Amino acid sequence: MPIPDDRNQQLRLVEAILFASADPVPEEALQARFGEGVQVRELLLDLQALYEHRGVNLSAMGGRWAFRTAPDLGEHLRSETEVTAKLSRAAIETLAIIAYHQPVTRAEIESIRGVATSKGTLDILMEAGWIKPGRRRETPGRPVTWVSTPHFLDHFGLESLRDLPGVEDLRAAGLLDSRSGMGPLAPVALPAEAEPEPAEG
Amino acid sequence: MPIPDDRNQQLRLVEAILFASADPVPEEALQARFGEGVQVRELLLDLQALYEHRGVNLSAMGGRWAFRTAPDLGEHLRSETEVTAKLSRAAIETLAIIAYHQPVTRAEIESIRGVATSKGTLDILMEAGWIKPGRRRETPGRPVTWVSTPHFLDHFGLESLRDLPGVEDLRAAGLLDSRSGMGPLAPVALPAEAEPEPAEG
Amino acid sequence: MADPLSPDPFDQPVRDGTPEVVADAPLLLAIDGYEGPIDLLLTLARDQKVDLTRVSILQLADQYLSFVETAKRLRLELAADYLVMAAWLAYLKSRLLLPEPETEEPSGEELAAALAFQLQRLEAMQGVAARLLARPRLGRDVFARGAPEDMPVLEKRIHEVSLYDLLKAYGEHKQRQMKQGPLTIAATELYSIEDAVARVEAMLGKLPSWTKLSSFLPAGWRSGGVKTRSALASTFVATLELAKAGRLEIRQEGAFGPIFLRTPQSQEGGT
Repeated sequence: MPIPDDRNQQLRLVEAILFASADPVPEEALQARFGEGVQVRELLLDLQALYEHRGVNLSAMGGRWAFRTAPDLGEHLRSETEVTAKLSRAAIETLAIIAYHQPVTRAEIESIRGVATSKGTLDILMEAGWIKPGRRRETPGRPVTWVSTPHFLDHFGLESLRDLPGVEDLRAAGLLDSRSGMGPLAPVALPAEAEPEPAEG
Repeated sequence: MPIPDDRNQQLRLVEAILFASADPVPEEALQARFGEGVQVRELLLDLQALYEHRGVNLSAMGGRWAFRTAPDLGEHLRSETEVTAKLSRAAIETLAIIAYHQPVTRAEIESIRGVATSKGTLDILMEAGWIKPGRRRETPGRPVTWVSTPHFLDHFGLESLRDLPGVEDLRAAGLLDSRSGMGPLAPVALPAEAEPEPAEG
Repeated sequence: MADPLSPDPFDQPVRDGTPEVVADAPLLLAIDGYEGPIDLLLTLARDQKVDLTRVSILQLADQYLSFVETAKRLRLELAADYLVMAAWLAYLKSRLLLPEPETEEPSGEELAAALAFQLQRLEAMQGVAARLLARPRLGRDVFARGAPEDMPVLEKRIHEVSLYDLLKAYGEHKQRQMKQGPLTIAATELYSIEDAVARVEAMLGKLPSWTKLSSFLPAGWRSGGVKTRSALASTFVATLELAKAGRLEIRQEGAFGPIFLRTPQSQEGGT
């Protein structure tokens, strides 16, 4: 794609490149991109002046350029910072089982999953606000059951628990592979899969 | 941190918040942040006007706001190495049917396309984050319906579902009515599922 | 239901030898290119080069039937769906050409209108799908901030889990569960004779001419292997059952030759 001749277009392009780039962009990389006929430094300085008093500034750090939110706004921006973390597979599966089988006790979750549930898993899900303790089961030991919360529905954009797709829907949607013709015979001979329990995140 | 009274400062803060976020920010979240005394919508519209002819634009998608590079610069920004996964024809058509007819059941999608939905259609669209299960249809069998997501609007740069290309013409022509084509005589070998219901959203 | 409109090629003396060489690869490919009979019909309708609201359904039926005839002559395997559609179009054609009987059923015109609507709707969806895809797309034409400053300022999002992740986790769990346990007797994925009887029965009366047994296999069971063999075996047993009951005629030209079926021509009263 040839670089536009029009200076305003060049300015727009620099702006877009800097915005979309994941890392600060070295000036010489921009210069190489635009070719010798273009004064990249001047474009950058113009852009910097344009953004000087704005909520976003263009800053140069060791010959690399990037947009950053204005430093004086930092205190307004950082108020509710949370670190996003990936949920472990065990936690996602546990959450799914609570969603589909609730109210369900921890022992039932373990029996469904076939592995022990570490204490941390339920804690993490509770901390995220997705599950909460429900009624106690009226059986010996009166174990606590777990249910999903309204926030769970909210987070996953569901109107109600009844909208969770059933097993047949999952299969039809391709989220559950159906077995091959001779499938039922083969896996029986295999040793039961050892369930890897990833470390809780 | 209290929100600044000065309008220019408010504008800068909105700008910084939207700039910092990769995902579109819901307008009501901004409103909640700024409090009732601030006309967030007006700040957003001012900002949008400010960026209208720039290399970066402010767009609204389904009530969520985000800065995005200007569409006309796309060809300059696209990196040569990037490979966009090609969608199958079935997936593209299914996506369009869900977008235009939502909420729509799988049986209805099949009746429109005249073929069964193969695996790797709905799950791929869901993995891309474009569709999700909606309310179940209150008809026999309570089939799951499918609807588009906010990310669908974001991905295709649509402000709302009303902005789907040609949607008004199709509606006026009656082509979004949910009547089944050849009805009971439909020769297509589909599993007899619940009859389509009026699906006006 | 016999098709009064065209001579049944299988009623004529059996041709010996191999009449045509199956070498028409382009047509074979062309069949693969259609997403079902409706899609094929739509492609044929576009050939009429008129506004779809004014397309001639009668002409379309003829085009489709001749397409299917050609495919048959070339001995191409056509999915049952295509044959059922052919039968239905032949029926529609007769309804359109003959005086309407006084019945409660929808008239030929109404059936034709319903088909025209279905074609227009599919055409519209294919059109908007293309327009949708031609829009500037995020990550290809339009880009988000490349270096978001890690500040989920407004939403406290602690964990990045999508609904897809959740449902996939449950799907995988169910899958593992189904594979486990020596006492879990999973349903076999073999085609049952009951299913085959139901399927062949449903298609009876819609097949005016001799049709290959293999054409009756349901979609999804035709890709070879155990599944296809089981479907073939069950369908064969089903046809024997139906033939015994006089509801079907079977014909085979020689040992290991293809088996053809049709509705008995002497049958009284339509089905």
